[in-house]
Amino acid sequence: MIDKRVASAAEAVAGVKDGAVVLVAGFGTVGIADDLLEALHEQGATNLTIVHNNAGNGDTGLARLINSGRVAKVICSYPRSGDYSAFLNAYRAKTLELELVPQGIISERMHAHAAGLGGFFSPVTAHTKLAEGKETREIDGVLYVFEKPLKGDIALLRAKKADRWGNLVYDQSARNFNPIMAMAADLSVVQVNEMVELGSLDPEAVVTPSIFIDRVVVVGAKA
Amino acid sequence: MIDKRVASAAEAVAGVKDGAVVLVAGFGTVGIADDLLEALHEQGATNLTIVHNNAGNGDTGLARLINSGRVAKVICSYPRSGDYSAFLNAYRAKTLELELVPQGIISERMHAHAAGLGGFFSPVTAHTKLAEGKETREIDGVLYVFEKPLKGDIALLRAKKADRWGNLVYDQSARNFNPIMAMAADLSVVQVNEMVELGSLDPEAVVTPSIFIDRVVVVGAKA
Amino acid sequence: MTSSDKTATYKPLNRDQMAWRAAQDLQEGAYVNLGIGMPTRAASYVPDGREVIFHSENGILGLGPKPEPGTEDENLIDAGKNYTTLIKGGVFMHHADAFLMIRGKHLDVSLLGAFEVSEAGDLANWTTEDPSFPPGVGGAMDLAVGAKEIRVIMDHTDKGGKPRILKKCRLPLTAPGCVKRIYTNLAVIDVTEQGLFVREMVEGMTLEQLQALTEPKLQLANNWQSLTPPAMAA
Amino acid sequence: MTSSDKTATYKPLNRDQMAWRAAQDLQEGAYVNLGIGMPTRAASYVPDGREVIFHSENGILGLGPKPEPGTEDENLIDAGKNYTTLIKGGVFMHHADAFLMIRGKHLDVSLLGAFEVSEAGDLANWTTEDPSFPPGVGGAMDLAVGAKEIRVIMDHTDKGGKPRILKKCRLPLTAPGCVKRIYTNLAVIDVTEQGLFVREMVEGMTLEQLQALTEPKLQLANNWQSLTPPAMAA
Repeated sequence: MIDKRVASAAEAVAGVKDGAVVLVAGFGTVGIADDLLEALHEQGATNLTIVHNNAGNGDTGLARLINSGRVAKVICSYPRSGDYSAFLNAYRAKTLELELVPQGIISERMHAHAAGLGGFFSPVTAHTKLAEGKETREIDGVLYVFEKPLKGDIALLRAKKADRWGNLVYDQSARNFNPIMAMAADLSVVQVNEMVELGSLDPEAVVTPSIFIDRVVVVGAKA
Repeated sequence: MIDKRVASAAEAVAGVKDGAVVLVAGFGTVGIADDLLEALHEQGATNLTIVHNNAGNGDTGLARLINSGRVAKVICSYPRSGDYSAFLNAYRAKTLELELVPQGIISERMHAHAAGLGGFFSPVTAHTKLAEGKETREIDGVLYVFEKPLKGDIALLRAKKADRWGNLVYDQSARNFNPIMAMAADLSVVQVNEMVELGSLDPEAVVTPSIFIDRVVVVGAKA
Repeated sequence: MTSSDKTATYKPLNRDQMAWRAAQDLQEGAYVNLGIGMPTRAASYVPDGREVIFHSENGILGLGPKPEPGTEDENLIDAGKNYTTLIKGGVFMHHADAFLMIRGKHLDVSLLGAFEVSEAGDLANWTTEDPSFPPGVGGAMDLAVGAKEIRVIMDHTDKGGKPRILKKCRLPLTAPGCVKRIYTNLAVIDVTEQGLFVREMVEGMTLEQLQALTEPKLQLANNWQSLTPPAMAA
Repeated sequence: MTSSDKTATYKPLNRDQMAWRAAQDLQEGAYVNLGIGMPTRAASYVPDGREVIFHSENGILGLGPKPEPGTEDENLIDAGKNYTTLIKGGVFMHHADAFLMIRGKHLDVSLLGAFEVSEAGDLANWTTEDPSFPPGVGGAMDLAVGAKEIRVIMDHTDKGGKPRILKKCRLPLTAPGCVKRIYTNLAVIDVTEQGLFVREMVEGMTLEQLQALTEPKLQLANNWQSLTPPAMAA
């Protein structure tokens, strides 16, 4: 019987290697797998590349990983959100590299990897500083910038409900990057509030089909 | 008050011009907007390019348009499905052009247009006859083929339910190409079995958000 | 008073009045993304009876007003990371689909804040190049290329009174040639291939006065009007 | 009897036995796409107690068995356009997402029919180049490049007894170098960088006999076995 449940957040993040690319879903403080991030801190992998919309908040989760010197690079669209002092200190100390990518391009690059594509031409960033050094091409009179697919070694996800196969549904705007990151990592692990019986999720309304999910851990609702 | 309902299938397809690119959703005989296709036949536009997975069946819908000499070109993955004699006759008489595109590439090319991209590199068709004359590129040791976005002037869609804004849900495998074609046309029109009150569709389970839909006509359930 | 009276006096709009003015141009049935900050205020001033559907880059189509105190839902926030609500007919989608809507010209209007706009419609709104802070772009570049029409709402001048409508932008571009209409605290200006046309100016202002606060040449539209929003607390 | 006995007699598998053999290799928890035709039959022969999740290119993950007569649902068909069912845990998705699963290496196995396979694992299964009919490719090329492992199920020879496992394919390719395992009515053969290895042959067959029906050189795997499916009506 397929059962992707694991007993703890520690088990969910087991095996992450030094140098791994970690996709961290969430927007602001919503839809972030806080418990998996804490477990990753305990797990000890270092020299990580983090893909996330922002760059950590306060001294928990991603910010804690940065403060502990475990993050070599952040790929994000907007580091300056909330209390981003952890990032700012490391950025100023030059112990951390920033790759700034527009928000829609981060998600489309992950979508491209998920879909098995080799890259795509996007109109975003054309004629701007962020396109410097990138291949461009004029197509039907519009300038496009070549964007490469982006993949993770692991994705840290948060959903509302899962079944034992790993089918997922989300809670309102906590969906955000979760479904895209779920598709774009070699290993996709999710913390959920609730496990439900196989067959109890509406087959027309599952947002992340089980094929994308490897491990599920129940951690209860956000306080 | 936004109300995308129109009174008839004729009104739904009004304005299609000669030479239009028409996206026709459906797979086999499932999820096809039969009434809109018949209305398009009545409407009279000719020299059409049809994008569809197959190439018509029997002498209704797309097959009828072909038999009436209204189709100049078919972009499809698999013309040989069901009773495709309408297509076969026109193909042999060379009155109709065929662009054969793998099934997943048809849908991804429409997705690329929907997402505002200029094109993408796909591993499908590399080293085959279908890549002849196309740009190729080796990326990380794999050969990819450049594929252009594909857009429609109009998309003919079929869904289960709509609200007055045009939010849509589908019925099982009748979903197929409908959500993708809805996003990829300048004008997206849908025939539905049922109109429901605004707010009665689950916001977590709407498959096609209203932004993609222009006209809705109720034609009742398939016999 | 005529438009060439150099001594006329006028009163700039406050931020709510600017948002009000931008909101008047949002049509029934329009799908609209409002940028973070002042653009977000426009949602409150859509004329009664008009259905306008607001999009949020974090995966919401059908954004509603702020929740009543005590009814906030921690999983329902807008692009500015403030609590929000969903109106009837609203739906949720994932980030790639939210940006497909932006990038693929599905939105009718994107109303953005700006640091600078050029007479060619170039937009600069993502970085001031402050070397002591990391840059952030967020969804600004996606929004600037994606919607069917890009409009900007901003103060006419910087805090020192210097023009922010320029011959060429000095700050790094968000996107070139994208802005079609500019709402400022002094005027409504259209960016056209024939140059900048003043559609509206605040009561009592002259074209000369407005020109003095604007770097590129302004032309007065034939059918220009007075910009007269209702009184509003700033 | 040894593998070099030239006079041995053997009995080829029938189509259900071939499907049975392919099904034995589908592991618990595997996500599998079955091509139209013979591959589809494999779904019926997954060993009891093993959960294998079948994918259909028209937007189904969790395809079930054929419906009982009278319970068919007109909106629930498989890639072969036959009525089907959904098992518990199954879900629907649109075509682009169904092919994202295919193209993006999310499926564990794609089990395909074939006209020809080369010793390099080249696959030809989309066109016989019959000039009197239009070509059709369907999802064949997407499936041939997409899954983590591509396996083929086909008769060992054509109706005239000529090999279909060839040094080079004669028909146009679906994809080069993609096939890893071939199930025929005579043998199970692995495609490796060191050449073709026979893992199993039907009872009574010799390598010489199999080689005579196969164009490229075959090698017998050290741990080769007899291919002995249960008796099944053809």
